[in-house]
This record gives sequence, C-alpha cells and structure tokens, in this order.
Amino acid sequence: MEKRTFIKFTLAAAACAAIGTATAADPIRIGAVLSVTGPAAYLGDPELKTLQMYVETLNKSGGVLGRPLELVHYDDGSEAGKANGFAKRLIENDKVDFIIGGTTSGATMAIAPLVERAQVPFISLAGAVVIVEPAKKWVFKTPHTDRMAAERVFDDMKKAGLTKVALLSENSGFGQSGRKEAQAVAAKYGITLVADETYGPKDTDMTAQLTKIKGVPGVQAVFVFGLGQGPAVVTKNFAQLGIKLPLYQSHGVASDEYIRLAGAAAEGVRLPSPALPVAAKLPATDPQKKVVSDYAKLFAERWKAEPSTFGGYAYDGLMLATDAMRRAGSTDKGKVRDALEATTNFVATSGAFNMSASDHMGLSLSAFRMLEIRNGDWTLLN
Amino acid sequence: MLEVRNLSKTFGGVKAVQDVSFTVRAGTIHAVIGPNGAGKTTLFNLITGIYTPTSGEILFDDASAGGESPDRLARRGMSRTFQNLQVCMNMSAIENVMVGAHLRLGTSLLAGLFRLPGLAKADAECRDEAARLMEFVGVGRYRDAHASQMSYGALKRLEIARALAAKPKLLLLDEPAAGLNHTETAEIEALIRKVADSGVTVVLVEHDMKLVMNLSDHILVLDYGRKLAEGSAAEIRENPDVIAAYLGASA
Amino acid sequence: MTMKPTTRGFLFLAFVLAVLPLALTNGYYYDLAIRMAINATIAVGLNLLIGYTGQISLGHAGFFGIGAYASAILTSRYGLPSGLALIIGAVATAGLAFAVARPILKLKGHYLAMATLGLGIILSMVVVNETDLTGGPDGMPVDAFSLFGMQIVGEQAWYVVVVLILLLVTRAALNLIDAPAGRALQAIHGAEIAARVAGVDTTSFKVRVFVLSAVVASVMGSVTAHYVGFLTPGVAGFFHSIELVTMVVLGGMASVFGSILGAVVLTLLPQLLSAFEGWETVVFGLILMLTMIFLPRGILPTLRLKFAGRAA
Amino acid sequence: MLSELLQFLFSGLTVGAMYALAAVGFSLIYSASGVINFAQGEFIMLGGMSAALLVQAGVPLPLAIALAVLVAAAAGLIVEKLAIEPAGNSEVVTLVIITIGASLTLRGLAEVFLGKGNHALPAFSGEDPLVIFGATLMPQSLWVMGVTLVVVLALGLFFGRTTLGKGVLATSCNKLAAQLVGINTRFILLLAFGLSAALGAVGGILVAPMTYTSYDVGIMMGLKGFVAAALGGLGSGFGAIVGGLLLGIVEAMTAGYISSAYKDAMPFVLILLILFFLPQGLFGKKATDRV
Repeated sequence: MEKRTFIKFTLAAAACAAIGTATAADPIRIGAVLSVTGPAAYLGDPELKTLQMYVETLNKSGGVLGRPLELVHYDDGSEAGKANGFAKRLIENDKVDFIIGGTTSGATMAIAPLVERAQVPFISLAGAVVIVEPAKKWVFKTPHTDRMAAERVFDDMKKAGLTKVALLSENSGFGQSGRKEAQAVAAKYGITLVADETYGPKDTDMTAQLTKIKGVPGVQAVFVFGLGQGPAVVTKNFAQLGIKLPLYQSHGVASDEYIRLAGAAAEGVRLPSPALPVAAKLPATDPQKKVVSDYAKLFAERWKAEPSTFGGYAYDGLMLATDAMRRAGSTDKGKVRDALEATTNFVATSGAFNMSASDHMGLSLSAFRMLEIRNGDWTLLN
Repeated sequence: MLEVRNLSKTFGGVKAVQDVSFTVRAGTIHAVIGPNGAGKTTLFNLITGIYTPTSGEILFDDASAGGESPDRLARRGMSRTFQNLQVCMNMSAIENVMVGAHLRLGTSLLAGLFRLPGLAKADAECRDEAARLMEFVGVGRYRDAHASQMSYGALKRLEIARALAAKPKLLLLDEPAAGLNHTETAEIEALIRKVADSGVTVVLVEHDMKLVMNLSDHILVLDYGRKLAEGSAAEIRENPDVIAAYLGASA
Repeated sequence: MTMKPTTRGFLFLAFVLAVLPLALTNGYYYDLAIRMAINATIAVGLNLLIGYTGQISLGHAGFFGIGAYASAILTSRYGLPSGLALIIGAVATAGLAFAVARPILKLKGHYLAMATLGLGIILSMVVVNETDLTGGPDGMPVDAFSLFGMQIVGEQAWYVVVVLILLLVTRAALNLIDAPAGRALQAIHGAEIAARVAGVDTTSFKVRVFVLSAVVASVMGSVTAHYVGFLTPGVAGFFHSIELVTMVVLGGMASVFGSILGAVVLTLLPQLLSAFEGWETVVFGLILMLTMIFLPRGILPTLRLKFAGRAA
Repeated sequence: MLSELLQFLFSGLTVGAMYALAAVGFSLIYSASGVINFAQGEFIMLGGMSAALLVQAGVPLPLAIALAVLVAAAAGLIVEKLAIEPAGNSEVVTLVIITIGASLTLRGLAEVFLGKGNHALPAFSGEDPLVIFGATLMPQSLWVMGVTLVVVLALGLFFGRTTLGKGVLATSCNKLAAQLVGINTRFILLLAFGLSAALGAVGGILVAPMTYTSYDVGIMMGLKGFVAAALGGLGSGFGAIVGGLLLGIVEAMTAGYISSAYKDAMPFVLILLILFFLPQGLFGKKATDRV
C-alpha cells in the first residue's frame, strides 16, 4: 500500500493536477499531520507509529463499516506553518474523512481554522487548554490539558503541605503553555510560585537556573515542565547540586526513557501521568487495565521500542474516531462529528472519555495518575 | 593640482612610505618609479584614499585630501587603475565602464527600482558614452562581451576606460604596462599620451623604463619608502643614486 | 527592435502566472502556488543583497518575523487596520535594519554571516519569550487581511494578491540591476575597491540594499501572517533564514529568475518528499548537495551557461 | 554568594569547554579550506550516538569510544571526498550550502538507522560530585575540561612543530603557493576534515554522560561551535577555545544573574558588540586589502 501511495503522490505532485478517483472498495481516509521530525519528534514519532500499527490491525480485522482504513500522513517537522499547509493538502487534495494530529498546540491551532471552515472532524494530540476552551465545533483533543497536569501536581503538593514552589519550564510550546497554566491555577491550591526560570529545549546544563532556585528563601519544592532529555538533565543537575527539595515533573516525562536517562537521580521524583507507564501495576479491577496493557504489549512487539504515553494519545484519537464512525453508521462528516461529541464512557489509554457540546476533551482530573519513581521504577500513588 | 607634503605611512613597525613630498602640476604626466617594495603602490593608495596617512598632508586642487574616502575623492575628480586588476567579473565589459560614470548618473535606489523616465534616458546616453570610451582605449570589439571573456591586456585598457568614464581631472595609473608584450606596451604608451592630450593630468607607476622615459614630464624615484630623486627624464637617467638603486651597490 | 532578455523573461513569468490557475484544480494547489510566490518575492529581494551585492545575511527571517508579528499583534491586540499594521511593520523593519546595517555591513564573509545570524537569533528569542504579546512558542492567531472594508478571503483572492506583489517586485528588481544604482551594487560584489574609486559610496549602497531586502521580507511576513492565519516563532528562526538563503543560492546568485526558480523548488520539494516516509531529511540533504556540486552557480545560471555554450 | 558565583562559573566552564571542542573543529576546517563546515555538529552527534549505542550493545566503554571516534572520522573523510572535493573552487556560499546538505544527510541517516530516542553514556569516573567552596562539579566536567586542554596543547604542537601542521597553515594562507612548494593540499583538506570530525566526536562522547545524546543534538552544538569560533576569531585554535569558554560563561552568568529566558540571546548581543569593534573576532588575523 505504501508503494502505491508513493507512486500516486509523485505523479500527482509532478503533474500538479491529481483528481481523486473513487473505486468500489473505497477506503476510509484518515489524515494525519504529525511532528515526526524536529524538536517535537519525541511526541510525533510514537504517535505516527501508533496510527500505522492500528490502521494495520483494524484492517486485518475487516476495517471499519466494512471498509478498509487508509492513513495519509505528513510530517510538519515541528513547524506550525507547515502543519497548516499539510492540513490544507489533506482536506483539499487527499479528501480525507477525518484528521488526527497536530502534535503540538501550535500546529493544532494552525490547523483548527481550516477544519472549521472545511467542516472536517479533527482530533488534536496536543495539550494546551486553548484548543478546546472555548469548544470549537469540529475540534476535539485526547490528551489531558497542561492545566490538569499543573492542577494534579499542585493538589499533591497541597496535600504534602508544600506552598512555596519554584517553577522551571522548558522554552518550548509544551513548557511555556504549561508554565502559563501553572501560573494561572497556583493560587487555587494556595501555592505561591517563588521562582520562574526557563531553559532551552536542547540545553545541556541547568545548574545555573537550579543554583538560583536553591538560593530563593523559603522554597519548598521544584516543579519542572518540559519534555524529552531536558528534564532528565535537570534531574541530574538537581542531584549534583545536592538539592533536597521534592522534585515534581510534568506528564512530559512519563516514559521509561526518563528513568533510564536520569538514573539514580530520578529517585523520589513525582509526576502526573496517564495509566500507561504503570499498566502492569494497575489493579485487575481498574477499567483501564486491559486497554493500556494491550496497547503497551502490541506497541513493544510491533516496533521493538518502549511504548510512550504520547503514542497512547494517538491510539485514543484513532479509537475515538472509529468508534464515532461506527456509531454514526457512516463516514458522513457531520454525523461523525455529532457521534464524537456524544462519546460517553469510552475507555482508552488516557482515561474514560465523556464528551459533550461544551467539553471536547472529555477527561476528568482523576484520569491523571500520580506516580513516583522508586527503585528505578514507577510506583502508583493513591 | 596635487601636492604631497611629508607623507608617511607605517604598517605595524614597517615604514612603507617615509616623509615623501612632491608636486604634480596640471596637464603633465608624472611618473613614480622605484624597485619592488619601494612604496609606490602604497603611495597611490594613500593619495586615492584607500589608506589613511600616518602623518603628512595631501592637497588636491589646493584643498586637503588626506584620509578622505575614495568615493569622495572621485567626486572631486580623481580616478585610478590598479596593479592587480580590479575588474568586476560579474558584469559585462560595457557595464564595467558604465560603473565609472556612476557619479554623473542618478544613484537613487528608488529611481532605479521604478525606472523613472529621466533615468532611462541618461542611462542610454551613458551606454553610448561608454561604448565611445571603449573604442577610445581600443577595446571596442568587446562591446557586447562579458568581462570574464576578455584577455589580460584588454582588461587593463578596460580599467582605463572605466577610470576615464568618471571624467577625472587627475588619473593615477598603477603599472599600466605590467604583463603586456612589446606591441601592447607601445599601444598603451600611445593611449596614455592620448589621454594626457585630452587634458587629464596623469600620474603613473611603472617598471617599463622606456615607457616612463618616453612619456613623463617629471619623474619621482622612491626607494625603501623614501624619495631618492626627482626631476625630468634626462636628470633621472644621469642620477648616480638612481643608478645605484637600480643596478645594485656593486655598480 | 529586439526585446531585452530580461523583458522576455518577465513577460514569460507573467504569462505563466496568468495561466497557472488553469492547472490549480483545488485549494491545496493554490496554497502551494501562493507559498511559492511569497517565498519567491522574498528570495528576489534577498538576491539583490546576496547575489548582486555579495553581502550574505543569515538573519532575514528575523525581518520576516517583525513584519509578521507586527501585523498579528497590531491587528488582533490593538485593533489597528491590517494595512496600517503592515506599513508600521515595514517601517519598524526599515528602522532596525538601517540602525544595524552600518556596523554590520562593515564586516566581511563569515563574520557578516555571524553577525546577521546573531541579529536574527536575538529577534527570534524576543518573539519566543515575549509570551504576552506573541503567544510564545505556541504562536498566535492572525485575523484576515482587510482593506477599506474588503477582506481577502480564499486562496484565489490571495493568489491574485501575491502574484501581483511578485510581479511588481520582480519588475522592480530587474529595473534596478539595469540602472546605475544596480550597477553600483554589482560593482561592490565584483571589485569593491574599484567601485569606491569610481565614486560609489559603498557603505551607503550596502545599507540601502540591506534595508530594501529587509523591508521586502517584512512585507511578505505580514502577508504570510494574514494568509496562514496563524503564526509561530519558527517564522523568525534561524532555519527559515537558512531556507531563504538556500533559495537564492540554489536558484542562482545574481539571477532574479533564478531566485524565483529556487523558491519554487524549495517550496515544492518538501511536498514531493513526503512520499519518502522517514527518508525526507536524507533525500533533501542529498538533493541540496548534488545540486550545488553539479550546478555550483545555481540551477538557472548553470543551465543557461550550458545552453549558451551549446548554441555558440 | 561566592559559592553561587563559583557554581555559575563551573557551569559556564563545563558548557564552555563543550563549545570550545566544537569550535576547534570549525577552526581547523576553516584554516585548511576557508569553509565554515555546517556539518561539524553532526560529527559531534555521531560520536556521542555511536558510543552510546555501542555501550548499550555491550561493547566495553574504551573500545566503544575508539570505534565511535573512527565512525565520525570516517564520516568526515566521506563528506570531504564526496561533497567538498568535487565542488572544487566554488564560491564560499555554495560550499556552505553543500555542508548544510551534508549535515541534513548525516542527521537524516542517523534518524533512520539510529532512531529518535535519547541515549545516555555512563560517566567515566562515577556520578559523585566534587564539592569546592560550596559549589559542586561533576567528575565528568573535569574530563571535558581536561581533554579540551590536551586538545589545545596537542594542536599547538601539531601546528608549531610538525611539517604536516605547517602544511595546513600554509594551505590556509595561500593554496596555490602551498601546492607550488610541494604540499599535497588535497591531502591536507582530507586530513582537516578527518581530524575535525574526530575532535567533534571526542567532544560528543565526553559530554554524552552529562547532556545525553540524540540524532538531533548536532544542530545546537554546531551552531554554538560556529558562534564560539567566530567569537574567538576564525582559524585561530586558541581563539576557538577562548570563544567557547567565554560563550559558556556568558550563558551561565546570564541565566544566573539576569534572565534564563534570554540567556541564549546574550551571547549574540556580545558577539555583535565584539564584531563592531573587532571585525575579525578576538584573535582573528587582520586582513588588509591589497590592490
């Protein structure tokens, strides 16, 4: 199938005039714009792998509505401007039935006006609150918002009696959006942010920022909002400087890679996370147990790589989309959208989704689990 | 026309030009000679504003010219050619000459962008004038050629045409005959004579003694950055210091 | 009377742009054409600086960013009319470019590259960090462009607008290189000292052409902001600068039509390469290398030279 | 407060030493060819990535390091042979675009074959920080700084004492003249690329235990290396080291005392100021126009 797509695209682009031809075994076309390369590749790569894997799986079991799925995906290289162009291509040229993607909030916001105008149902895989607040008719999203991450962390801090918190955020879309939300909800939990430092996504040493934070009078805990290798460097520097404060991270590091990179320094770090990293440790009664375990197993087998929570978001997106199509009984965009909005108690990797006209994400705060790293492994906190 | 007083230039510790004074009268051909490394080109670079003098004065048309930028000196009527060719190889031959006429044309970027009517007319005239100048220096057949297609000898003449396009009062030629064969040298000699006859004052640096002696009204001899001698061709020919410098101490 | 080759080229370009819509069968193809035209316009302006005057800049995305964010911020946060915002952006760009040009353009070669790169990076850092104004790394939405109550909506309308701008800028650039000021610029590239001796105030010309190319980038930044409707700091970033320079060099330095070709190739390439499934970067890198190795003067001039050589 | 200052200084020196190693590679190739090699960052990446993956595959650390340096050096030679040499005497911008193409190709290949994950390398001498006047320093930092020092001394000896080193200098000064006196300039160019790539790899390996490595670390390191090299004066090995350290220290001090948000902008402000007054960088050779 890949080969056929390749030839078709090349011809189409070369001739600059492709006309979509409908055949009898007309596949359902799922479009995706993901940041498979560039700074957000850490998110986009497992997302793409997940989509490819489950399109294969679904097709093996007969597809959806008796039709096979076809994935048309583009890599925006982590640039929102490109995401906008590729979304246009999906809508206008590839005539997709559904769009999943927008790995970053920037890419999502660049795509949103297009899907609104073209009336194509769209599920974003990015975190920012602005994507679904206020709710846009055709725009949905699967990950917990960064506000929820901040709230979950602050809630935990409040319970531990920590009120003076230093914020260290990454200078990326993920980190800065998280920083903004953390600032917005801190007061609600009686938290005062006593430091507000940032670091670059590819920085190699954060001891300067941490030294400054260490020197802030009365600081009781540190909250890091970032993705990938940066938070691991922070964790190591934290240990190097001998800072004894509790260290909280965001859901951006909820992957085994983080523990492997930060090593012993990660001991005692707490973070909010979807259930995926602790799939094996969930009690058998947990409604998510089966879905996250199956996903983790399948991903590891298919790609010989660790499953990631970000791939999980893509799984949720695809499953929500196909579920809506099944319930709508067609791929009619308006009907699929309505069905999607009517999703109730759909259990996926991020939690149980309950969508409504005003809530296009459908997750509650309880869907976030609080984890702590103990003995180099995840521990589920209650 | 040009007066140089106690001019000196040092690079780091090296004294390239030391306390040199001379005067060039209008309408004459003035030569600067000396062994390699005597400071001739440095002197030219000082006069034309490419270097700033360490000390001393340069007067051009009785007004100070020392340390002034080359483009302002050009505005005041000074032009030159170069020992190592400075031809724009990214342009056609005739455009190179037209650059010489830069100051007499509208140089506004905006006027150029919108091709204002007056500009187009002046530019067409400039092109004709440049073609005439190319004929004058003897490279007329390269009218439609690109600079990179021209021979070394032709490029030397092209530089003279470009310098003349500015309609200078004073023209400095840095080794105009270097690298040319007999015939070409004779042609260049005739050309310089023609230029001088048209009323342009000429100062030249040259190694070809025959050309220098034939052309020059006045000769300045430099050695190790200092003035060694000065005078008419006949005087210089007889000067024992000059003979010693040129033939070595053994003579 | 024979037509100048540049005039023939210009008429050919205008013809192509006029009939192109026949081949643009959907919004996506229009989108591609619009992005090509925007890039081509910037590249033509940048070529005046890099190709003709011989002064490299690795910071022009910064100017693009000023225009883009001026339009976005002034219209959506301060409610200014979009035309006015565009002009304010262009004037601000001109002011900044003028202020820094004199010291920067004294530098040569790689130091000039370094300084312009630094300038670009400082500008993009401001865009990333001034979150309240720019929305930070996640970007900000931009309203539609409207002039005298008329909004430019839809790809067809934008196509007409950007094509007209491209033709205007191309014509102006062709005029300039054939005018005394344009010759002065080329003389600076060819033999700077000779140009100075011929009376060219080289500093002033470098400054003016730097400002000119910056303003073109700024205006196209404004246009892009309104056209795409969403803006992220990447537009002001280092990679965008490199992309712009690559368009100029790939298409052909000191060739107006080369710049347009370079912009077309570099806009189209990522779209074609999306078929290579994960190998995009490798293939893009290889194409860049091979083109520059085998067509070192850029695509258009090398082809023209080969063609002329065969004809002669 | 002294301990804070000292901590910022340690941070700056550690990061600065990394930049310095990256900058030396730029300087070396610039010396031999007059080209800024934008693929230099990828050699750094290749070194770190190869070493990390080999260690993960069970290869002992010293052997993994040696192999990783060889991999990067080979990549350097290939880039020179297949991309720089055929381009011959093209304009500098053309060569720059070629090196950008080479950089993309190497990064893309790493992405396809080595994956997009982050990898760590075990620290050479453990993870217990040294405490000096209340500030802490990782043993790995000493490795980075120590090796940087050794590299400076070795390069100093190479250029000052060996015929080959003088050959590189002569080539940079005047290629034609160097050829005329019998220097094989093609070999010199090949040597410069191989050596720069190897040096870059050494840097990439040394910092991998502290900063981790992934297929795209070369972009940032390459950029910082270029900045450091220009700051110090292109073609000056000593300048590259000073430029790198200065860059690291300015970043750390800005993050510590002014604003961590603008710490990456500050070095560029500094560079612009320096270039305005010293157009050839701190230790670059002054060039006079000869006409």
